[in-house]
Amino acid sequence: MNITVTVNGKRYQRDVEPRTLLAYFLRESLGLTGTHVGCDTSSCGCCVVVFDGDRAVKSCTAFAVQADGHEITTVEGLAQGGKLHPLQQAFWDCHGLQCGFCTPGMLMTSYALLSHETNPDEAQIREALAGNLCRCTGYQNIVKAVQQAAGEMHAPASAPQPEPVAS
Amino acid sequence: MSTTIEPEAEKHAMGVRMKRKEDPRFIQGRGRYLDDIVLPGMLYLALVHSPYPHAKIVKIDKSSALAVDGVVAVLTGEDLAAHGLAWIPTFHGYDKQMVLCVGKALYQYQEVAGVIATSREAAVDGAELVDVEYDPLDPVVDPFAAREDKIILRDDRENKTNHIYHWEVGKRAETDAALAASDVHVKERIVFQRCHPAPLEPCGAIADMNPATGRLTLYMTSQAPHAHRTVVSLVTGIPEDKIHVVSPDIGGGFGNKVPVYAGYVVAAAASVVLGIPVKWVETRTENLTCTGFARDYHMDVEIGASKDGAVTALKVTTVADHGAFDAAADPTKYPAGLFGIVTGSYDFANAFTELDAYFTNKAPGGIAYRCSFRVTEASFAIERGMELLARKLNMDPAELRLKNFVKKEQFPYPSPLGFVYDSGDYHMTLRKALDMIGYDDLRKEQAEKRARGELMGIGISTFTEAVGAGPSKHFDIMGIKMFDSAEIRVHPTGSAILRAGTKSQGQGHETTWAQIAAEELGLDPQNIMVEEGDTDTAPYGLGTYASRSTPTAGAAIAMASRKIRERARKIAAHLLEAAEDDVEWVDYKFRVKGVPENTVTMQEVAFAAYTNPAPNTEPGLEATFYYDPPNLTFPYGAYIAVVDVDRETGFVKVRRFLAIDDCGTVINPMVVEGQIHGGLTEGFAIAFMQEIRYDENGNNLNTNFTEYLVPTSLETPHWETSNTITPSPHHPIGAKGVGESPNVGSPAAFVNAVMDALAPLGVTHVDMPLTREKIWRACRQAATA
Amino acid sequence: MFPAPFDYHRAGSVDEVLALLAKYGGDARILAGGQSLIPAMRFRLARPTVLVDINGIGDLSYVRETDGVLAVGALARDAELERMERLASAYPLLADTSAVVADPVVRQSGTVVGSLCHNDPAGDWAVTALAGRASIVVRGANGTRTVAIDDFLVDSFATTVAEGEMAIEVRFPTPPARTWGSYQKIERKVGDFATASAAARVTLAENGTIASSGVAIGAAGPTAQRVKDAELILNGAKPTKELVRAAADAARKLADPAADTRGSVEFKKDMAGVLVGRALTTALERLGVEGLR
Amino acid sequence: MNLEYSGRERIAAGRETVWAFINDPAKIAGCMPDVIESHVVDEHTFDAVVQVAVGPVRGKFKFHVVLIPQPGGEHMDLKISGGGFGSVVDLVAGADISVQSDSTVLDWKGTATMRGPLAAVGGRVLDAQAKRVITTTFANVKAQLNSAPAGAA
Repeated sequence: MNITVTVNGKRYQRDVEPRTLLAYFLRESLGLTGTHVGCDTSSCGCCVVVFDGDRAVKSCTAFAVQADGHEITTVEGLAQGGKLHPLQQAFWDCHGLQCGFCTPGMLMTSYALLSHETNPDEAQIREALAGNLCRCTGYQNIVKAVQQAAGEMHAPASAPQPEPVAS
Repeated sequence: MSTTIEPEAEKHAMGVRMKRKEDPRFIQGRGRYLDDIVLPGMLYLALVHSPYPHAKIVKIDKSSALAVDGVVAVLTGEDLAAHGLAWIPTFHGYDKQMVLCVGKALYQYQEVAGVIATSREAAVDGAELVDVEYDPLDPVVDPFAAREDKIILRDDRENKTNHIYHWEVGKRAETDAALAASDVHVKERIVFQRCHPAPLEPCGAIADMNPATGRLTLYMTSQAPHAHRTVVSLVTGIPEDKIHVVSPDIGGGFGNKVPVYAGYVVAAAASVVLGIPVKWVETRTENLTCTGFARDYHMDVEIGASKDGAVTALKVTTVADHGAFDAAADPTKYPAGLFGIVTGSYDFANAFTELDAYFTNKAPGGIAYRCSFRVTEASFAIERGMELLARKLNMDPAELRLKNFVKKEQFPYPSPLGFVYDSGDYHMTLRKALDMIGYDDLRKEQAEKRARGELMGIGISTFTEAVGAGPSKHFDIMGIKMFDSAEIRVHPTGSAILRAGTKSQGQGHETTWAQIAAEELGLDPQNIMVEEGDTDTAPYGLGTYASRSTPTAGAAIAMASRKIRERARKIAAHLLEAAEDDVEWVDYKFRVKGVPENTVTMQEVAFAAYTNPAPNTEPGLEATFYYDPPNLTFPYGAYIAVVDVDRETGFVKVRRFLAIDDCGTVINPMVVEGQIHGGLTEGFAIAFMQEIRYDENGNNLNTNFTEYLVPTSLETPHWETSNTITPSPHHPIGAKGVGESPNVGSPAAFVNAVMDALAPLGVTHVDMPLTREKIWRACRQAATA
Repeated sequence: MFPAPFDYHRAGSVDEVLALLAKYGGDARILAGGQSLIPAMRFRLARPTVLVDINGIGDLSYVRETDGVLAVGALARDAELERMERLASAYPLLADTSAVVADPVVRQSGTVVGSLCHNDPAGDWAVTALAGRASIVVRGANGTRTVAIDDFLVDSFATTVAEGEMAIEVRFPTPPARTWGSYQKIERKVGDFATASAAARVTLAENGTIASSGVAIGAAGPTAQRVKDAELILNGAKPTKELVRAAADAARKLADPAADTRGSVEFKKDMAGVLVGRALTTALERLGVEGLR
Repeated sequence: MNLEYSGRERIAAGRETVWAFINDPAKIAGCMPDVIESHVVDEHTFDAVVQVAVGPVRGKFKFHVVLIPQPGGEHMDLKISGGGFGSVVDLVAGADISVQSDSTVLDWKGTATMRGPLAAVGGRVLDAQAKRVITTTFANVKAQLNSAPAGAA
């Protein structure tokens, strides 16, 4: 079946078998291997990508054909213009990753969360991330990172600076 | 409240909270894990598994599978036998294991056949159609039933028994006598359940036999690439120079990626036969059902003590369930690993432990899951035992521990079971923990709550580990000594490449190894590239598991750096126009004694090493060091858990958890904290939810993440951490290793806390995992008793 | 773990779905959120030869409140309900439920109607639908029918939706004044099916007695079930600790769970009671009733 | 995973008739629900392919059924082994026949043992299905005997 998908702003036209899972389509047809597969039961969330800017989807539990006509964001699409996304920066700053395998999914779930919640507290973040498993970090630094990123992203971008005092 | 670990003195690169150098690629989705590697023309392998735990293989019909579009080949145990690959040796060399079933299936999900096809989907389509006729046999699921030898599982072995080995250490007669003479005596059967490391990245391999060069490249999720190269060579007869093992980025290991699995071997055999690369990536079900499990120790723990609480004797008798093959990952001379650490942090005059291991119709393994070879089981046994003793004595568990700790001045402390503990100040560390958590106030609160009928518990675990295997006089794996190595090359402009025989799986070696070298060499850690996992380039080492990397490779890095420094001193002397003996290394620079302003930096020396070497000296600046540790290291800690128990539903709320760790010198406090958070979370999971259970028919009941429960951010408690620093006296930088301490020490703290909460009901012991139902049942039985 | 091959059709309207279902019969399955179906297909437990994807039918993706009914379309996802502020104040039972179905990422795909049609005995929405007296709108070749939830749930994984039909909406009556509800679930961890679950809804009369109630339990039989005896005990009575206990005991008695890795029959039966008690207590306390603990 | 089922059918036919019926593999095969094809192997044995359809789970199970009549004509054992979805199901059932007033009573109970992925991931699905297969089979035995003209069997 022929599908047209926009991934990280780029349009792709591909012929896929209906049974091709979205995760493998992204990884193998498009070469975007940042999206990982860690289980067979929609449990681990390593494969989370974002549909249409705000919906986190486990791409191992969706078929590639379902992405036809949609805009998908994967971890590779977070950094813009050579600059890390605030979430990426925060995960790095806060030691929010160890082996890195769950990280893309964590980032994308957080990305979808922050599209709905501008200033989530610790409890909200812990709740929102509960569909993503991590075996390394114990989540604490991930939660910290999401909080930092939220602050960064939603800080008033052009807050009035104090006037320079004439000397 | 969380206290951060701060370096004790200003250092150049050691003890610094340096952000990780490996992270930029991971946060941008540019890591390179096994399944990310695609080779041209690559085929895919899918495995066929036995639904029976014990059955004769009557017939395997490949024809339907071979008829599937895209299926290239189907391999069975008999096909492998033709290549001498039907069986491979297990980790420590005592036993062998089937690659694919030969004659019999010995556990449910055992690999029966492999289907190789042009796509993943076609391989699975084919696997579904391999028609295997089984003749079911009665399974033996319980190790105590296996002991009866009514059904012999392994008819391939000379001895027709399910008993694998007996192991013991210590003084039996003296211990029995001391136990008999003790005023107070506790005894309990404590089971450390079968669990599984379940790293998020499954295991996998790509075998690429190049028929033109005769060279086999094996990309593997390997925690020990060199050891695997040697094993592959020994098993296949392919010369070791013709084998290239590459372990790419690894998505967590925790011991799971130490053994050699069927998929690796079948992929390799297929590639050798076909001359085409073959990829195998296991499913989560395969990971949980076929690859190395951990624990499954059934321990009878006995402690004797005087009336005032001074311990006199410890005896632990264990039955170990090893599954269908003795594939336990232990050093060859230590079939029960370092279980001898079971006397823990306490000064026992008499101790004895013995263990008998049995085959059952379960998956093989017994790997060191975030654990230094059975140290977790031992720590759990002693820490639960001490809690039971405190209860029996009606003594505060903290007080009992303080009374019996090995004292600071006793180090180096020879333990009754044969270790020499390197360093520690157990009193200081526990006191810090009690202080930080506000122990006295918590006990007051508990008393008030108990008066109201509420169940609150405080649990302590003050464990000691033995890690860093190990000294070559004791530790080897199939004869290969357990040293580790480092090679450092300083480039002309003062940057460097550092290679080690270890292999990070998330521990952050690219950062911490650079920090050690940078500290020793005065270089910028950002410009020391660390490379591991490629057997063509890295020096030989035994890999990363059992908290051995820092004690062995970490030491090798320091020693290789010092070798470079010694060479550099000659060049510095040349540059400073001074005698070599007059040149000293101070503040990360060379200077002439008595002339502190006359200095050269390591960068300047490096440049000179290539552009202006001293006369009659070898150009270049590099060194290799193979470090054979003189002893193990003995990290320790004091953990305190505070829980509230809902007696109606059995729900346990971990209200607080404080971990004070002492891993000696800290390389990167941020990384250490991260390791502790992660290890505590795994300990929490084991204490409350994780188990690989088999039913009475030998069915594995926990075959994927809907049943093998990994806690999420919502269940996981908030961790409080801090540390004390007691450097290892024998390690070049005083570091001890830390990755496993929290997983070793925490289960007992959780269980002790829950048992403390249930104390008013008279409950003394419940085996892990402490599920709601078990707690509910304990509360209910107490209520009706 | 890869599904067996199948043909894929994207429907643009309900009529198109019905036409496709008529054409392919029992070999076709509707793909909505896919959060139960796709994992089953990956394990090849499910192997439909045709999937009819309804995700393109934009006008099924609604949650709207009109004429005393909250209507939830077949494509409304759990997370959309979870995020609706109106739910928390007016439909607390639904708000509770929407926050504990599966896990937060699965909820961004999973649909309420899909969950009801799947009718897993340990699913959440059927319990809430029973306590909330929901009904389901089903369309087929012969037109549209509205089925009360009690009649909708037939057996494990079976509903009255016949071959060739499609459930297009679930309707929850708007709770009257002085009504509160609560959904209680015991799960081993987030993402797990319920070990036990209970939903309760109570409306107080002016005089403080219980005017009406809805009580249901899940994971305690082939399908979720209403605890009618509990409702009988509650209706018309003055809410007391003893009354709540009696209602909880009715749930214990009715519960007929299967033992599995989540727990034994004995444990699950008791939890059915505990959770009914807690759900009632939560709802009643919210309505100002005291002395229940 | 072991699943246990039991039931009782009261049949308006004589003991001999019931006994003869349940000794006939072709007749028992005809009572199993959703049989796609069946094949009588010998006087006590038949193979059947059953269509399984519970919720999203659809597939075929192959069953090998052995009838083991016990001397005395009062007890029948059934051994059913089968598989599908890469999994194995063994079902051991027993039926006692007794006469109570003017009907014959069939008391049956069975234990199903599941092995393989289905036992692990399809527990809830399978339980319902196994129960349905076995209860429907015995219910059909009753239905067929009740609808048969007296003495015809």
